[in-house]
Amino acid sequence: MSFKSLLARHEAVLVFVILFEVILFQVLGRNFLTERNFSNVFRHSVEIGLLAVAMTPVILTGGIDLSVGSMMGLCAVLFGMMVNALGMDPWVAAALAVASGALGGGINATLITRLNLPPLIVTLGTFSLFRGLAEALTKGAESFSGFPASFLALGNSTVAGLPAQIWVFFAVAAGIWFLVHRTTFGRSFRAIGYAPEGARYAGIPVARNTGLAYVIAGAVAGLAAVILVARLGEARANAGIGYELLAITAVVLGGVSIFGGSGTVFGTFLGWIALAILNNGLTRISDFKIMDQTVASVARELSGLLTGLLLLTALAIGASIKTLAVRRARQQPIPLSKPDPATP
Amino acid sequence: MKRKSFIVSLLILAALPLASCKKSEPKGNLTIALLPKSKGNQYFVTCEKGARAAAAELGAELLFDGPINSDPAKQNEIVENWITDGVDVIVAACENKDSISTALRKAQEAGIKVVTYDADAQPDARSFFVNQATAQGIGEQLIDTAAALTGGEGEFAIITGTLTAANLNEWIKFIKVRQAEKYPNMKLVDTKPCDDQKDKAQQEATNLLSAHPNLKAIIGVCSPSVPGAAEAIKQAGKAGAVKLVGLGLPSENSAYVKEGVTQAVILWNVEELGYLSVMAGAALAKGELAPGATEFTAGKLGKMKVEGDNVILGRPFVFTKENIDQFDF
Amino acid sequence: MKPILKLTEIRKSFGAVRALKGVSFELLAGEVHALLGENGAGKSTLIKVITGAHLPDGGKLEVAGAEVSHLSPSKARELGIACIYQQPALFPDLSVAENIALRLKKTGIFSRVRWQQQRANAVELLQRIGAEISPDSEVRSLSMPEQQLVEIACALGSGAKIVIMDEPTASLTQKEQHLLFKVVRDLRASGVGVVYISHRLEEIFALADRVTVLRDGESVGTNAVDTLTESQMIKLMVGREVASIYPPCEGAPGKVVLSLKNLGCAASGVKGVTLDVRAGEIVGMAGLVGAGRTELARILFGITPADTGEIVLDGAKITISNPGEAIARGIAYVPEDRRRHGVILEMPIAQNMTMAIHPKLFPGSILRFKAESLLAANFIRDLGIKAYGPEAPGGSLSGGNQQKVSVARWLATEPKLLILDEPTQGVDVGAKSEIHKIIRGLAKDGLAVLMISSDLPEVLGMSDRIAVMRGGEMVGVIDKDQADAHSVMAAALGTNGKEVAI
Amino acid sequence: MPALVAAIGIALIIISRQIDISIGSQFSMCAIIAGVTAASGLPLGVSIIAAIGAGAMMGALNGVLVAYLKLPSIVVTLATMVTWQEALRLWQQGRLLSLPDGIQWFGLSQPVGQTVVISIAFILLIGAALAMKHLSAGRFIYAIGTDAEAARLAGIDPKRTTFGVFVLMGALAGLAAVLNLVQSPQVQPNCGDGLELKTIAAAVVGGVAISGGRGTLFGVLLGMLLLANVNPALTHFHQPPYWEKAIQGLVILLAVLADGLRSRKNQL
Repeated sequence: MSFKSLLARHEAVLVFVILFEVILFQVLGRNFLTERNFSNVFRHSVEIGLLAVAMTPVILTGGIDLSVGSMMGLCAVLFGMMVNALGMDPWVAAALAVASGALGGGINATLITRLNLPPLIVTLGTFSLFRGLAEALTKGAESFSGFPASFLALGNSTVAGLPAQIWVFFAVAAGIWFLVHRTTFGRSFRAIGYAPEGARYAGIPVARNTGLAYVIAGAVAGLAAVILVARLGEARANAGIGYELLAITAVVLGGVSIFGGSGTVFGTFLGWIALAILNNGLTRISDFKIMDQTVASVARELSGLLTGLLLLTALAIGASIKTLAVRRARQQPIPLSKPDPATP
Repeated sequence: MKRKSFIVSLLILAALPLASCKKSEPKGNLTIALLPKSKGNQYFVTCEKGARAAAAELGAELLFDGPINSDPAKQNEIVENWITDGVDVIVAACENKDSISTALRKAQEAGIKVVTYDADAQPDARSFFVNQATAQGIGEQLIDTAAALTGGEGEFAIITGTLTAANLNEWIKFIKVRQAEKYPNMKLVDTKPCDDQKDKAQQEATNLLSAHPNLKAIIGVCSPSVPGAAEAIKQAGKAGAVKLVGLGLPSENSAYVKEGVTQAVILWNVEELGYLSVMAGAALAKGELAPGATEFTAGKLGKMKVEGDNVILGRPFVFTKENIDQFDF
Repeated sequence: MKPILKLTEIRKSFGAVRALKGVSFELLAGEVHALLGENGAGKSTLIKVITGAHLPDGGKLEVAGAEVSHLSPSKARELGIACIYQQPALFPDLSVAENIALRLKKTGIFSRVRWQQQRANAVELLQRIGAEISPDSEVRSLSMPEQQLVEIACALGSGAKIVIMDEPTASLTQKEQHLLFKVVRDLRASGVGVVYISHRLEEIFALADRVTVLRDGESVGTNAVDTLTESQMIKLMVGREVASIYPPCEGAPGKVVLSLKNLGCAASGVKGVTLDVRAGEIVGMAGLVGAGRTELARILFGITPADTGEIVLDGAKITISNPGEAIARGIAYVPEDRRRHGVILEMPIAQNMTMAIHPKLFPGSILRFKAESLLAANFIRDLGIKAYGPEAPGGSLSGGNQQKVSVARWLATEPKLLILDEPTQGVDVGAKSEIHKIIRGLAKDGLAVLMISSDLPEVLGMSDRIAVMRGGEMVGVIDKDQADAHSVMAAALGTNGKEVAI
Repeated sequence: MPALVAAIGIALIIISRQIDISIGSQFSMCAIIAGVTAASGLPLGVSIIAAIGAGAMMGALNGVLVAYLKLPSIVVTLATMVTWQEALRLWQQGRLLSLPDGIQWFGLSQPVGQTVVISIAFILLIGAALAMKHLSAGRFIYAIGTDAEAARLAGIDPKRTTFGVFVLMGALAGLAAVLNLVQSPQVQPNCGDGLELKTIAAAVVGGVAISGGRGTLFGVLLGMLLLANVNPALTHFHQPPYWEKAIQGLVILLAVLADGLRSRKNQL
């Protein structure tokens, strides 16, 4: 069995999970499969979807970015200041917000690739730093609103039957899909994730390409901030709190290995859809009770709980497939991934 | 294999909206949706209690849902889900004024009646605001009570929820305005956030007490901050020396009030607020309450005053050692 | 006399690689039993089976007459088996005394660490082997030979009945070697069984009582050392006449492709290297492990850039500061550690082959799958790579085929200079001679080849000239017709010793 | 003080080259379990045992998944963090739980109770520091954090050791929750929020290498003191509080930067 068919199977499983969710919620819930609710599912989760697809290259390189949620807060505040305090055109400000996101990603990239610091701790630091800057810039309290309707349309209007921002998502997802699966950058992300030293010996510019993944993650976080502001009509320092964890969850659920190397953007996409439907679908079930409350009224807690359990299950299944593969290796050629004991 | 699954899943996703069939729900009575600022908060749980009583009297179905963390996008999401559900009335307490208004306007466009309570939205995003007390009223009541306890002089500090909470900031603003006007001898030395965590409020209060030895009073403007600050004052042995007033539920504070650590807890009758808000929403839907009205009948509360587009609950209530036992919320 | 350790028909595979195909071996108390074999013959795997680091797929393992199944490292230790690994398996962050203590008697989780006693113990052990190392220094700060001495102290102190030494002298200086020999003799005298692995036949004659020779994962016989001559031993190991199997060199070398003048890099300990490599010529690089050969290759490939001297490529003076630059200038490097650096095991071989030519094969950074699989299919055919197709993951191939994939990656860059680092390490005999043919074919086509190898027959058989390094310096370049095992080893060791590296 | 107890656990986790971001949820869960058992009239001892036991069990789940199924600890603990957090919300709906009399300060007077809490924390810290230095178990933790394969060859069982560290972490989170619980007469289900960040940051600032194998508990104490004082310092110097997070982030980055530069020097 090749690696690819395993992955394909993971994606097939996700499609099945999504189908199961859809049927379950349609049967048990009210107004689940309606056009309006269908739009809601995407409109409300598009920011997380953006973060998740942008996180995919980072995780493929074997890294992680915990700072994207905080980055959204900082970019939202910067955007609000540029429009309200400086009187900038919102579209120019949006472009600058994306650029600031890329810059913030650049800070992560520099610390991680040039100084060889562990991504987990670097982005934990910038997680605090970016949110802290957003709060300091607004003294914690100020918020920005009163954006022109033409800008708010990005978050609230419908284009060709779908929420406007979903088209932005499709464009970004297609771009990242192309990057990961159709360019040498994507190829190098995998190589770096599997064997950073091996990639270096093959002449791949490891530092530059790894850095690129973080810069993209930062820029997309900036874009997600702009879309969130357009949807809410308000820019505040608390935008995107906790989104990094949801995005990572979607990526891991989508079958991307947290060790780096294997995984697809399409998998992330499916992981995100599965989460988004779960999140929304539970709020539709108001005829069934759990612990004396209707499911709908505890939907948020329940979907969080189920997400956690789903993630644990996905991990455990992934681990047992690996064990099976190892067992099968006795009879069949299967990639060995066990590195030799460290050589000094 | 891979390509196949890709195509299959795309087809399924594309089929989702096509397959949509509108379920017709048997709808005899009103469906009223009540949105708290946050679900886990005892204050809103008490509101819900009053609201349930009102819904039961009206024979209406009550939905209660709200955010569980400080993600500002969550309230919008919930409102939009309710629009999908086709509820009749949304009764909302607004965390972020501007962003929630975006969603509430959509609800109005969809023919849903909107009433706000506790914290208002933009005026064009709702028909009425059930005013438990204006921001000004709350702010003034807090500073007035504190001033009465300290004799109108000395240093005081504020402990708030999060630095980004809009209504708390509004109240703090009015505290500052009133203090500048009426109590020039008082001095606000610091404002600290407790992230809605009681334990953090306790730490912050401890820090404040040691950083400002001349502190005369602490004002807590969010409900976890009051018992937190009370415990800090008690442990520092400054009960009575540093006065504590704040917004909070009597039940969470009664022990401290009786011990004399907390001098006064200020709150309106929260249960009645929930009750009145649901009643106002139902009246609006039935056409019993229309713009321009000056009063309406709210079930067991009887006739309630309407000023402009505000339904008035009444002045906030001050709970002290003497009366706190009479309340069970 | 009953053997204290007996292995019968031990088998072990890694994926498609059959490392041990049924090895039998026995060790008596109070003997030094040498284990001999070429690189990749299965010695290291066999040791790991004895120490419990690898579970065998089949066969029987008996210790002191009792069969042991599911041996783990901790169980092995309880049974009195200790091992000195070729690469020290020490904890760099811990002190010497602690490292020794961790490897000694197994302690309960909640037993106290007696620092005083631990230190005294370490001092005593280090004294016994005559090592001048402070027990309090962190292992991180020790040199390679010093770490090896700590390993030896560990094995000595464990009170083991079976001690395995895997090329313990590889990085030792002569003085330390003598210390080691004394330790081995002491152990034997006290009734311990020693399994001794070395490439240096002289050591085996000096120390061992019996010798077992492994070839391609099978044991080809156990003999008393004094019944064998040096050449008989070599014959057993190689299974063929040395030098007869190497492809002959043809044609005269062309112009100088690479010229190094006084090249050095302080960080990696290479200094003052001067060397020319011509087109169509294979220059063999001999020397002991740690002599600076791989380090020199890493300098030329821009991994640890040079800080002194100059590199002249095709007549132009150049600097190389990263691998990308080296590739662009036509330098290719097939690294020594195939599994970590040479081939990415999880990725398909086609992707492995094109990894170094992304800018060339994929203009505009956009992947062209057809071009890629065409290129891969060509290499699979030309180099005779055994795999089910370009999509097979690198890890599913045997060692020799992995090495061919690694070579293919670098041939794809169409280099002027090809550096090969231990090209046939861990490769079975058949694949080995195929790789030799490929290398010679490349040289014939005008490529300049620099081949680092610790396999002396290979160096002697393949090279047109042999450059010898010692202690980071180039100590001599010997022409093919003047080179023999003795002259090369003498240069590598800096003595007139009779040691032979195989 | 309670955070210090949790930081001991997180330091051990990081030294063994793992990470646990679920400790905030574990802490909250244990606090509420202790609170609920106490409120139902069971003796305080039972509550304490229940909290520590629950913590150890939650730690054991992490431990099984990480050590025996070889899953990455960051993802495992991310999943358990979300799971416990939401389960707690589902159960408690964020209510502020009032504790019966006799729980606060273990039923002792405030000064005595405070002394007891502080003593427990410091005794634990000193005990753990001594154990890390003088018990084999402590040395095993350093060994598996430095090089798990070398540890295996030296006869240490990395799986069992890793599992044990996670169980210990859970138990310490439970104990920390109890120490926090007794400091006030009420308990809130969000009391552990942000604890993971606080303790990981303290460990990193205190010189525990995130790559495992290096660090001391004394350093963790210093890191904890440093970070815990950012906020009071802002208060004392009458600075606005909204710089707190930014300063904390900078301190973490500087600490990891210093560590990175130091190990870079060591390599040369």
